[in-house]
Amino acid sequence: MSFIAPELLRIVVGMVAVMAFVALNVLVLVYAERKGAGHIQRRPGPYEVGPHGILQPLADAGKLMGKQLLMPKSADPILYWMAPILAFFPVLLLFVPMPFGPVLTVQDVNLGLLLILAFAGLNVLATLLAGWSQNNKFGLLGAARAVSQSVAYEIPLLLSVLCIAFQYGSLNLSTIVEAQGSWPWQWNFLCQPLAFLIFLVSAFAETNRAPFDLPEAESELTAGFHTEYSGMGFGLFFMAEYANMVVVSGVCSALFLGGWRGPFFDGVWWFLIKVYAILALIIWVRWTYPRVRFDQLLNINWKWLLPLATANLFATVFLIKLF
Amino acid sequence: MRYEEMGLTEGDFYSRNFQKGAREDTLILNLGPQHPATHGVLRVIVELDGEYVIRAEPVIGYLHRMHEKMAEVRSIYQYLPNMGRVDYGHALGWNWALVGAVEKLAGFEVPERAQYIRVITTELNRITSHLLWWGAFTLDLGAITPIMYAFDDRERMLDILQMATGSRLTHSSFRVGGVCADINDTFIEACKEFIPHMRGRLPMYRDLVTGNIILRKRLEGVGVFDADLCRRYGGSGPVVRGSGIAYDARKAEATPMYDRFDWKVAVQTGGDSMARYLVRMDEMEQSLNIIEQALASLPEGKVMMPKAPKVTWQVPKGEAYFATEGARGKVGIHLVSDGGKNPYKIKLRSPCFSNLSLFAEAARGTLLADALAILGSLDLVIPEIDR
Amino acid sequence: MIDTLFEGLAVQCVGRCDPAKTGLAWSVFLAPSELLAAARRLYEALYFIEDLTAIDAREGYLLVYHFDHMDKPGRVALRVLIPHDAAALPSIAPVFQGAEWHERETTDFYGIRFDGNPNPVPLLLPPEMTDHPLQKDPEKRAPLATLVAVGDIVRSTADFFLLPPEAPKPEASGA
Amino acid sequence: MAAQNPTIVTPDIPDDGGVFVAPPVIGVKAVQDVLDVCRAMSLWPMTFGLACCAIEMMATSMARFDISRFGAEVFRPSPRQSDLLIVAGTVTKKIAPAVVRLYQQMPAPRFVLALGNCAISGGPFKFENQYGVVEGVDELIPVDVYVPGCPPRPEALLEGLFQIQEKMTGRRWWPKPQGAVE
Amino acid sequence: MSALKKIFQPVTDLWSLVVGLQITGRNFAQRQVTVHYPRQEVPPEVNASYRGPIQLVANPRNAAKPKCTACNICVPACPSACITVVKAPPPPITPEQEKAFQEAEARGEEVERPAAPREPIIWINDFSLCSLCGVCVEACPTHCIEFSHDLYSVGTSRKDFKHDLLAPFPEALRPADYKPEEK
Amino acid sequence: MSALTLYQLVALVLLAVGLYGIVSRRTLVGMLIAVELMLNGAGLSIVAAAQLTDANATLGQLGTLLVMGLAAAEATLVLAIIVVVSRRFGTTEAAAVSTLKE
Amino acid sequence: MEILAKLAFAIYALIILGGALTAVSSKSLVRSLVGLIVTFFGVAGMYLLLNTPFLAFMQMLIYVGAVCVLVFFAVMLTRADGRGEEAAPVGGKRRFRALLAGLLPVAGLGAILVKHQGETKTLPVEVDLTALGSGLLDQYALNFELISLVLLVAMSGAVLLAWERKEKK
Repeated sequence: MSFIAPELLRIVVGMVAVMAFVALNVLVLVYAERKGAGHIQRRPGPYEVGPHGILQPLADAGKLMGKQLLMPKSADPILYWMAPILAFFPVLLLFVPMPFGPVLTVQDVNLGLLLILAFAGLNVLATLLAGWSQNNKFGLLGAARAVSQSVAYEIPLLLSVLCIAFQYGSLNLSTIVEAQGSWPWQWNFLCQPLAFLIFLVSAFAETNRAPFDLPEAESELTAGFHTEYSGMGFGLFFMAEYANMVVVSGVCSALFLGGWRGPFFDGVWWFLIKVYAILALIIWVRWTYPRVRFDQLLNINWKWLLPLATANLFATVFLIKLF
Repeated sequence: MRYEEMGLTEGDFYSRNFQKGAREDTLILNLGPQHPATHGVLRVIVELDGEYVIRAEPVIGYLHRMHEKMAEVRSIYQYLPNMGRVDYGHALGWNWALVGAVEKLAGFEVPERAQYIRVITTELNRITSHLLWWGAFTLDLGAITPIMYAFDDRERMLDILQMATGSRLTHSSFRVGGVCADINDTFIEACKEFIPHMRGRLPMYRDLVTGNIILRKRLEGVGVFDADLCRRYGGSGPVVRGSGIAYDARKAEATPMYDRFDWKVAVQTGGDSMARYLVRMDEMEQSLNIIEQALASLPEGKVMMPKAPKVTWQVPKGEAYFATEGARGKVGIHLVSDGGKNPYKIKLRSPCFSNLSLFAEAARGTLLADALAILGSLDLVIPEIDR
Repeated sequence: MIDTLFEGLAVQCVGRCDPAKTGLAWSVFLAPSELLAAARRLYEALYFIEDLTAIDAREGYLLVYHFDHMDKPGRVALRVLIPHDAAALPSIAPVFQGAEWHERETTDFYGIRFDGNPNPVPLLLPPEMTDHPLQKDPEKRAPLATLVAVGDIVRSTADFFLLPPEAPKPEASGA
Repeated sequence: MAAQNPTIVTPDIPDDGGVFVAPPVIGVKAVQDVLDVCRAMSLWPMTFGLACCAIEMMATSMARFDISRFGAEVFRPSPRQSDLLIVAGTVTKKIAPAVVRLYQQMPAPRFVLALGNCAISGGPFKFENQYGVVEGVDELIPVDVYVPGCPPRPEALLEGLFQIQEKMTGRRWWPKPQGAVE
Repeated sequence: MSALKKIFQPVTDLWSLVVGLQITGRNFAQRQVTVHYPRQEVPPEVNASYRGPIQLVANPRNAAKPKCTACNICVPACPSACITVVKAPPPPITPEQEKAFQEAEARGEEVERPAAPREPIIWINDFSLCSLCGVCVEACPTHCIEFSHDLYSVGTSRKDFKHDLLAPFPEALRPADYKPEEK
Repeated sequence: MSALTLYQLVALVLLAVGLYGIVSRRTLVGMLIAVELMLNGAGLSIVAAAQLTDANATLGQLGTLLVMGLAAAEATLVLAIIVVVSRRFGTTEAAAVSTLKE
Repeated sequence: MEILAKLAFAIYALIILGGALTAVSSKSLVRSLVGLIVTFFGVAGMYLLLNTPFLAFMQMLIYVGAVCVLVFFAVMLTRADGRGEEAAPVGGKRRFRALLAGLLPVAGLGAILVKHQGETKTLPVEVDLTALGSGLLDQYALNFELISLVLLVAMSGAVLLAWERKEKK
C-alpha cells in the first residue's frame, strides 16, 4: 500500500499522455499504412485531403464518429457494446510499463513484462465477445479463429520473451533496456536472433496482421469478428489493432533492439525510431504476402515456432548457467 | 418496400432447400451474393464442419441477363454488342464466337487482315483477362499488392485495345464479315512496344507471387481435378489443361488463323490449383508470342468483306455451332435460324458455367480457405455463368 | 466411329455433318428412352459434355446434347424429340454430373422435366418465377426441317420424323 | 448539410437487420458542417460488384486512377462499415432483394452511386417483355448520383465521387478537368 | 541428395519471402503510375479512340446545322431503342397560300407544295440506355453520327442523360413549343 | 473485524456462490464456471492467510500458483469432456449425460 | 492511506460479488462467463492489495487469458444464447437445494471464522520473485513436478479425448 499522492498524479498524467500518444499514433499509423501501401503499389495513396492527404485520418476519424451506431436485432446488447471497449482500453494499460525513455515511463513496474503479457490476453476476449455477441456466423468463425490463433501464438511469444527475461533475471523492461548497450552490436537481437525472429512472427499473429490476419480474412469471412460493427464500434477495434501494433513494436524494441539506448545519445527518439522501423516492417509485410491458411497457421506454430522457441529457451538457460 | 410489389418476396428458397440435407451439428454458411471472394454476385452455400466444407452448393442466376431471350428479339447485328457483356473479361472471345457462328452458317469468307486483327485483339484481350484473374485470385488469397501491378499492365493494354475497339472492357468490335475498324500504326507501334515490356514483367510476377512459399503452400495439392472429373462436368480451358489434357479449342476447333502461328498449348499435369495457375501464366506468354507473330505478318487489305451484311440482314436457315477458346475455356455459340429477321435460337455455351458446376464436387472435404482458393482458380466471371 | 458406338441402341437416325459448315461432326436422333444408354456409351468413349439445350419447334421440343472429344475433336449432337404436352425425359446426370445444371437451366427456360435430376430446383431464374421465358408462341414455332442439320444420313429407321420425302435434300445438310 | 437532398438530410433508420442506437448527427450546425466535410472526404465504398462495371470500379481503385487520393479506397466488405454503395452493374430481379437489404444494413449517412447504364435504367437489357432486369436501381433504393456509360471510364466514376462530395458539402472541391465539356 | 535438398528447402522457401519483400521494396522506390485525375488527364490520344455518347456531325455547308437528314434508319437499328428522331414537318401553309395552290391546281398547273425539310426537329439520345456499340454510327447512310469523347458525364437524375443532340446547333430546326434548356 | 477475516469472508462468498452455481446449473459449462469461482476463492483464501499472518508468505503464493495450474489442467480436461459429450449427446446438459450409466 | 485501501477492498469485494452472482445466475452462458471474468479481475485486485502483484498478473495471464478462453470454447459448443439450454427457468426445488448447498457450509465456516479471528499483519510484505523461484525448485520441487505432471496428463488426456473425430473420417 505504497500509494502516495504524487505517484497517483503521475499515473493520471501518464495515462492522459498515453491516451494522447495512442490516439496520435493511430492517426499517424493509419496515414502511414495507407501511404506506404500506396507507394508500394506505385500510387500516391491519400493525396488530396490536406497537403499530401495528411488530413485523411482526421477525416476518417470524424466520419466514424459521426456515423450511426447500429446493433443487429439478434445481438446481445451488453456484450456487443462491451467488446470494443474491452478491446481498446486495456491496450492503454499496456503502455504503463513501456520504457519510452530513461525517465519517461508512466510507472516503472517491476513485473512490467508480465503485466503486458497478462493484459494482452484481454484482446482475445474482446475478439471473442465481439464475434459471439453479434450473432453472425462470419463473426463467430472469425472469433473462433482469433482464439485458436492467439492461444497458439502466445506460447512461442512467451517463450521467446522468457529467454530475455532469463538472460537479465528481470521482468522489468527498463532494467532490460538499460542492460543493453548503446551500440547495435550490444543489442539483444544479435545474441538472441532466434528469439527475435520468433517474437516477430508471433507478434504478427498476435496482432492479427497479414499474413496472419485470419480472424478478419476478408476474402473468406467478409470482415470477420467485427462484421456487424459500425461507426465508432468498428473504430475502436480499428484503433485497438493499431495500438496493439505499437505495443508489440515497443516491447520488441525494448527487448531486442535496445529500447531508448542508441549510438551517440540515448533518449526517447531512439525508442520511437525503432518502434517505427518495426511498424514499417509490419506494414511492408502486410502489403507483400498472401494470407496463410488456417491449418498452416497452426502448423507453423506447433511444428516450427514452438519447438524452436523451446530449444532456444533451453539453450539460453544452459548457456546462462554455463557462464 | 418496392421490391415486394414487384412480386419478389423475402425468405430464402435456396438456403431452405440446402438445409434439407444438412447434418445437425454443422454450420451452414451463406457466402454471397455479396461476398468479396465470389467476384460479383455468385452465391455459395456451404455446410461447414469446423473449418471443413462437407457440402457446397453454388447458387447462380443473380446476374441472369436474358441473353438467350434477347437473341430472339434482336437481329444478329443488334445482338452483337451483347457479346461484349456476356464475359466482360474476355469480350472478344465471345465476339468471335458469334460472328464465327454466323459466318459458318452463311459461308462468308472474311478478309485476311480482319482475321489477323481479330487474332491480335483477342489475344490481347486474353492477357487482360488473365491479368484480371491473376490479380483477383491473389486478392482472394490475401495478397493485395499483385492486383495493382497487374492492373498497371492491364491499363496499358486497355489503352491499346481501346484504340482498336473503342472501349475498355465490353468490346464489340467484330462484325459479321470483318471487324468494325482498321487498326492504325499507333496501335501496331504500341503493341510492339508492349510485348517486350510485358515479357519483362512476367518474371517479376513469378518472383513476387508464383515463387512465394505462402502462395505455393496455399495452392499445391488443393483442388485436384482429374481428367474424368473434367469430362463428367464438361470443364474446359485452363481447368482441363491444368489436369494434363492439351485441349485447346483454338487448335481442336481449328479457329481460323491460329494454325499459322507457332505456339504451344500450355499444359500442366498437376491438376491442382497451382497447375491451373501456372497454365494461365504460361498462356500469357503464348499469347504474347501469337501477337508478335501476327503483327510481323499482318497483311494489307480490307477489314470488311465486300457486301458485308447490314442491320436488316437475315441469317440463312439452318444451324451452326462455332466454338473458340475464351480466356476461361471453350466458348461456344449454337445458332439456329429459321431464316427470319431474328435468330430462331441462340444457345451460349459458357465455359464458366461448366467449370463452376464441378465446384460442388471439388470443394467437398476441403478447408473453407481451400474451397475459396479452388473457386478462385476456376476463374469465374459471373455474367458468363448466368448469361 | 459413332456408327459403331451406338450399336445395339434404337437410334432413329445417324447423320454425318460437315464440321466446316455446321460445326457438328455427327448428328444422332434418339428416342428419350435410349438417352441414358447413349450418354453412357459416350462417357465410356471418353467424350465430355459440352452443353445441352432445347429447340422449341413445331413438332415439339428438340433436346440437343452436344458432346465433344478432347483428343479426337468432332462434335456429336444427340437429339431427342419430345412432345410439347408431355415434356419430360430421363436425366443424364447420373452419367455426366455436369448435365445437372444444364438440365435445370433447360427446365427453367422451357419447363421440360428431367426425371432423375438430383436437385431439381430452379437454377438461373428466381424460384418465384413460374413461366418459362424461352417457350415460343405456338404460331411462331418453325418446323424442325428448316432448323436443324440432319447431315448425310448414314442410317435411319423408316419412320424417322425428319426423313426427307425424297433422297437427302441438299439443304438438309447444313444450309 | 445540403438541404436539397432528401437522402442525406433524413437520419433514416434502417428498418431491417439492425437496431438503431445513436443518431448519426449532432444538432450543432458548425459540427455538422465539419462532419459533412469529413464524411465527404472519407467515403468508404462497399465491395459490391455486380457486373462489368465492377471491373471499372476496380480499375478506378487501382494504381492508375487511384481513388484513394480522395480517401475512398477503403473497400469494406461489410455494409455496416461502408458509407457508399456503388451499384456497379445490372440489377436483376433475383438480386434486387439483396441490394435492398444491403442498403438497409448500411448505417446512416449512406450514399448510393449508380454506376453504368444497367444500374441507371437497365441499359441494353431493357427491352419489351424482359423478365429479369430491374429497370433502374432507383426503383429500389434512392440514388444520389448516376454515372452513365457502358461501362463508364474510371474518370467518370471519379467525377461521380466528386458529385457526391459536392452534394454533401455544397461545393466542388477539385478543379474541373481541362478536357471537360461545358 | 534429396536429403540435402530437404534440408535446404526451408531456406529457399524463406528466401522466397525475402524476394517478395525486395520486389515490393523496389516498387516502393519506383515512379508512380497514377494519373492525378482532375489535375492531370490520360493522354489525349487515348481518349481520342474512346467511344463516348454519340453526337451529330455538323452540316459541311452550314456548321450551325446538323448533317442529319432524319431518314430514321438509326432508330430501328439501335439495339436498345435509345434514339428518338422526329423529322421536321412541312412548313405551315397559310390560308392564302392554300388558296393560291388550290387555284393553281384548279388551273391545272403543276403545284409544288413546299416539301418537308430533310432535317430533324427532335434528336434525343437516351444515353442511359446506350451500350456504345456503334451500330447507329455504322448504319447511318450519311455518316452523320459520330462518337464524342466525353468521359465525364455524371448526373443526379436519370433525366440528365436524355441528350438533346441538336443543342450544339444553333440553327437547327426546333418544334414550335421548344424552350432551350438552361444549363 | 480484522483484515484477514474480511478476505476470508470474500473467499467464503466465492465458495458459496460457486456451490450454489454447481447445484443450480444444468449444463456442464455452467458447472465449470462455478468450479472456477470456487477455485478462485481458495486461491484468495490461501494468499490472504499467507500474507496477513506470520505464515510463510512464499508458501502461500506457491500454493495459489499450484491452484492456478490445477485450474488450467482441470479446465482443459473438462473442455475435452464437453467436446466429447456434446458430440455424442448433442447437448451439454448434465442430466442427459447421466444416462451413461444405464 | 488506510482509508484508500479499505475503499479499494470494498470496491473489489463488490466487483467479486457482482461478477460471481452474474456468473451463476445469468441465463446466457456467455454473460455468465463475462461475470466470471469480472470476478477474476476483482480477485486480481485483491491480490494487488495483498501486495502480491506477481499473483495478480498470473491470475490475469492464466485465468483470464487461458482458462476463460477455454471455457469460451466450451460455451461455443453449446447453444449458449438466451434461448439455450441454460435459459429454462430454474425450478424452486432446485434453487432451494442450491441455496442450501451454498449456504450451509458457508454458515458453518463463516461462524468459525468470525469467532476465531486470527492475528493479522497490517502490512503484507512483497515476496521477492527469486524467493518464489527458489521455493519452486528447492523446497517444493516435488509439488512443482506434480503439478507439471498433472498438466501434462490433462493435456494428453484432452488430446486423446478430442482425437476421436479424426479417426472417424
